[in-house]
Amino acid sequence: MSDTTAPQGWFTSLANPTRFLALSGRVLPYLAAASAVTLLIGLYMSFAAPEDYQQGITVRIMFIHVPSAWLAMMCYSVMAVASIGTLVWRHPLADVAAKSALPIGAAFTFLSLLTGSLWGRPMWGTWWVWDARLTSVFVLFLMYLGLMALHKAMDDPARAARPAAVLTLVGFINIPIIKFSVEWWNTLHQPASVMRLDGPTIHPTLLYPLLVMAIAFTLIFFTLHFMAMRNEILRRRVSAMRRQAAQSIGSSEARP
Amino acid sequence: MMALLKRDLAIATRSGGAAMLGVLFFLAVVAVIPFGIGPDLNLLARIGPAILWIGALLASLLGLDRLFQADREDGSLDLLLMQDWLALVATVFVKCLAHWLATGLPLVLAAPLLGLLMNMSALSTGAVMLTLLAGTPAISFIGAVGAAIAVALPRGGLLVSILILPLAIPVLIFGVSASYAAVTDPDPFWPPFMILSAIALFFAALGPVAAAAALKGASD
Amino acid sequence: MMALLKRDLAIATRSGGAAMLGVLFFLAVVAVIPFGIGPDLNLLARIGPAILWIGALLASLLGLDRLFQADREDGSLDLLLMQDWLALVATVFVKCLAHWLATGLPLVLAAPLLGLLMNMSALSTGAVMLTLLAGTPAISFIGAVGAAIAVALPRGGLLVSILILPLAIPVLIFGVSASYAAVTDPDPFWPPFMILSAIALFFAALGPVAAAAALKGASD
Amino acid sequence: MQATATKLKGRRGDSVLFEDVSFTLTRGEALVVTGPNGAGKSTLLRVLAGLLAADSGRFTLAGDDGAELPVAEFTHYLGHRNAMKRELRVSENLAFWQRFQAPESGRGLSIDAAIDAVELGGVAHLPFGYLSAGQQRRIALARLLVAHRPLWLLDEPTAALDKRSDQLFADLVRAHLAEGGMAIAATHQPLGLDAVRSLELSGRHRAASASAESWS
Amino acid sequence: MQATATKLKGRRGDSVLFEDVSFTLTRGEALVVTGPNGAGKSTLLRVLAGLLAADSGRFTLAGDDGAELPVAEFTHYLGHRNAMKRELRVSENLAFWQRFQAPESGRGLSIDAAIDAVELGGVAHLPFGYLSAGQQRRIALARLLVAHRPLWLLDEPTAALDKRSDQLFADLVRAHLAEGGMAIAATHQPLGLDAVRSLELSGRHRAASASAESWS
Ligand code: HEM
Ligand SMILES: Nc1ncnc2c1ncn2[C@@H]1O[C@H](COP(=O)(O)OP(=O)(O)OP(=O)(O)O)[C@@H](O)[C@H]1O
Ligand SMILES: Nc1ncnc2c1ncn2[C@@H]1O[C@H](COP(=O)(O)OP(=O)(O)OP(=O)(O)O)[C@@H](O)[C@H]1O
Ligand SMILES: [Mg+2]
Ligand SMILES: [Mg+2]
Repeated sequence: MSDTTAPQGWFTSLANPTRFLALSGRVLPYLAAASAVTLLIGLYMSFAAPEDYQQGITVRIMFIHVPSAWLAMMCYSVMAVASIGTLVWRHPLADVAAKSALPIGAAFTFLSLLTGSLWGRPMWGTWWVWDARLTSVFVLFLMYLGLMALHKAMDDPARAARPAAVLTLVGFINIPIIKFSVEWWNTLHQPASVMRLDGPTIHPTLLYPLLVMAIAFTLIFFTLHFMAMRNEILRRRVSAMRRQAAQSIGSSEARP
Repeated sequence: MMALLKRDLAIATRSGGAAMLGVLFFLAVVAVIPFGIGPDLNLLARIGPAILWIGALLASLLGLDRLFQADREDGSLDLLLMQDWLALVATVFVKCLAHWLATGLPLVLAAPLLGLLMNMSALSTGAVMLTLLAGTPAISFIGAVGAAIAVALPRGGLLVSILILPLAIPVLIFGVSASYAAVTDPDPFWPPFMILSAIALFFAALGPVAAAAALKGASD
Repeated sequence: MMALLKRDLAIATRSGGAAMLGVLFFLAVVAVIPFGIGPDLNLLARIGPAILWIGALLASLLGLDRLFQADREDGSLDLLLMQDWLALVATVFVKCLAHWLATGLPLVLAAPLLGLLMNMSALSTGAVMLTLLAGTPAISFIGAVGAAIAVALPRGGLLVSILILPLAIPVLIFGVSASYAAVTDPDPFWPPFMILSAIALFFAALGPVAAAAALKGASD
Repeated sequence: MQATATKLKGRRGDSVLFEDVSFTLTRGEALVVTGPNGAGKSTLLRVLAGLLAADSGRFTLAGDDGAELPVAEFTHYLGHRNAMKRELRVSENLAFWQRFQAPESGRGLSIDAAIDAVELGGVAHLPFGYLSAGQQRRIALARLLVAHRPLWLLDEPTAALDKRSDQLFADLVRAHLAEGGMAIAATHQPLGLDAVRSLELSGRHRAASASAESWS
Repeated sequence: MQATATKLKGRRGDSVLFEDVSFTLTRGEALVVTGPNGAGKSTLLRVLAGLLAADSGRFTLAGDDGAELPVAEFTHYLGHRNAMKRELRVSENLAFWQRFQAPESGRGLSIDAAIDAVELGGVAHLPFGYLSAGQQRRIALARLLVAHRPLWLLDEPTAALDKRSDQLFADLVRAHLAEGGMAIAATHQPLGLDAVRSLELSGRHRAASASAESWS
């Protein structure tokens, strides 16, 4: 039995759903335009890039594969941060953020699995191997789906929020495993060549399109995430209003 | 009866999508296997059909106990029992069908993806799909008998599985051996598959009758 | 707390043997593998420990979802929740313990029989038993977290398994590798076994706390 | 239409709860079963509904032309539990029972009319599990209205109802009787019905003694 | 000993069921919570028991010396469900709760005495699931007697009880109050207690409006 009023402050007012709706409504068009433009530039650069002397044309898969793999991990990190928000500040918007990131993250993970698999066929001669990197990404995919199932199973979003946040945080341990699996274990998969402490080891003609694509994917992620959050907020409002209306009808008619 | 089918499917999809859960569970089981066996692709391909079948059996078992118990707990079962005998058998049949549509069929459809992960050949995957298609309904129908017997027991869940596992094991064995027969050369695929289908048909006919009788008897 | 342990064990033994079911399922899993592998005794002996571990993991999943749900349905859970935090954690711990005694321990005891079926050496069987003895409690403790999260869901069974399977992977990995290390010569048995025990202890400490938190949150 | 019970005898385990229960009910009549806790009221209703086998005796339903009708298909049974799915909407629950319990006969209210009749207009689209105990019981009563069946068997129908809803319930039963229906209710509380017949179960149980009786 | 509620506010989903609920109860006093179906009586009791978090406000228990006591450990909660295992015997069920809820304090009746107090002597060795609805409820009441706790929270305690047992229940509560206990009961039926305070929930709900309130 404790006082559970949310702390009032600039953070709270910033994360106020109404204000978020207004703010994101203004930002969204620009964000969407920026993602479209960057994506077009990135695609152009990807196709203009020279073919790899070893891998031939299949190297172009990289421009999709690597950014989506990065985004899959980033999206989970965003969710983990939001989960801390849910558990510590109990702010409803944090839960909205975590929940609406789920399908997007699952989609990026799927894309990275799919492109990796398509790439693996010519490079390794098989669609799938159970090495550490591939398996840990697969487990990430399962965790996205499991969390989605959890949300779907609870009819009341308020009740799903905290268990889902706990689970998201427990599962975060998988992210460093994905990142460092190539170094900790002997795997078929490429070791990191871009995000390294000693600078990228990849040729600039491939590096620049990759970076532009990564920026484009990030922008796309934020565009989609904002849109999904707006939908989720509106969805919760609609259901709240419907239930409200129903209850007032039910009780007022029954008791004049 | 269509109303019942619709209701049961609605409940299955509404409350956390039984279908999606089954497939996810299946994926999770398959993902766990290489951690135990090791990432040896040849070995995985060899035990693949068995793993897929075990996963499907387990996925069908989990939650089977609720087939009638959920209806009993909220009192619906009493109303379902207030029908004449034929209608009751039809009701049980429809409930089994809904259970299979919600949990068995998605497993069959997910099998190719899992076959890929287990490095199984296209032929082998196809054989597993075919045997699952014939075999999973049998599990639902046998399951109904167990679920009906255990409906009055508070912790029926486990008991259901105990009752039906021995009955389900022949299904498992013929399913697995038909899957292997399809890929290993000397063994013919059709004999075990025909036996599997015969078992499935037998249970489809017997299961609902036995389950209806058990339900009538268990009413208290 | 002893009262709770006694009650849960009484319920488990009174109403249709949770223990027996786990063992039966375990048997079924182990029995179908030879169909996949073929009668190659050496291979069977080689993958035996892995199969035993996978079977034990899957068998522990059966019935795990009812760990708290039965108490919720009859209202007992409300009274269990009306305790201070430490007592609640202890309560969850005791419930896990009862669950393990009723389902995990019988699996450990059944392992030698299955080892025989898999043509495993005495040493190898002993190693599997020892690792199962250390590892299965960990599964019960992680399982409690999943069961607590899914306590409000009518069809929690599959969801619980999906949520906890990925978390159980480390237990599986170290359990299997310790079992192998015991028989293959250069690898020492103790380091992976110590890690396994450490994981079990870690989950024994963390699981009840996380499950208690989830139960508190799910109360409505 | 006429419902006749002849020398019904009901047993639970080894004790005989009631013996020689006989009554006749015709259109427009109601019977209230009373008795202390454990007297066997619920058991009697379940025997009447055909959910439990009577130890001996018969309960039959005869049409207006004297032909015997299958009891189960002309009877609504409302037990302690509401027979509604928590995860489905109120309207879906009622629609299911309407289709299931009255496949063709056009009689019976529409879903919305039935919900209005129990004064819960507006809850139709809520999941059943969201309702409070009394609201749930009222929706369970609405089920009796969506599919018309002449005989109602009601086990503690007003449990969890507030005073106003008790009144509402009495009105519903009265309307059902006025239309030529029949009702048998087990209850501890006065139902607010006038001119009903009553049957009191004593609550004194006899051990089933004759050896043949003991474990059949 | 004193129980104090200050400005309790309770919410379900998006509607505020009650606000500003304040009361003080001292030894020997009882409070009856009334209101139409769905008013929020059960919700209030669950908030008081600590099973649901209040939206705001506090409920505290103070000992005779003024020190604050943990509510959960000095309170019996009796909900809609009986918290008994169907597969265990009545005596086993009660013995479990006795050991669990009152580990050392010697106060509280023995199992047999409690079963006699609810006038069900003889059922001790039956599995709980064999009892009738009213008998089950009476055994659930017996639980309050085997372990002594000063504050009783009762949600529709007399549901399914016959008239004689209603009387019995009133006597039990009166004895509890006379011994210096306190009781808060939500009910639709008069409990047969005299001189109790009462709290009426209106059943008119307000939408949780402020945006931050809306989905936490
Ligand atoms: C389904 C299979 C695959 C999965 C799940 C997967 C996953 C990943 C992940 C998660 C990353 C990001 C790593 C990081 O940021 O450190 C990544 C990067 C990368 N992957 Fe894959 N991959 C797969 C297959 C492949 C294949 C077949 C190739 C090519 C032979 C490949 C080449 C690369 C390259 C070049 C990078 C960039 C590494 C860097 O520069 O940091 N991947 N992959
Ligand atoms: N688990 C729940 N989730 C969401 N809403 C709920 C839940 N339980 C109850 N409600 C809603 O809260 C309101 C109050 O319910 P509550 O059970 O507290 O009423 P009550 O006063 O006890 O009514 P009754 O007399 O019918 O038992 C109802 O409108 C109900 O729809
Ligand atoms: N499932 C059962 N198995 C065995 N005995 C039972 C069962 N259900 C009830 N009984 C016994 O039958 C007797 C009558 O029970 P019944 O439920 O018919 O009483 P009731 O008149 O409805 O009482 P109440 O007013 O408490 O609801 C009780 O003594 C009870 O112990
Ligand atoms: Mg009764
Ligand atoms: Mg209530």
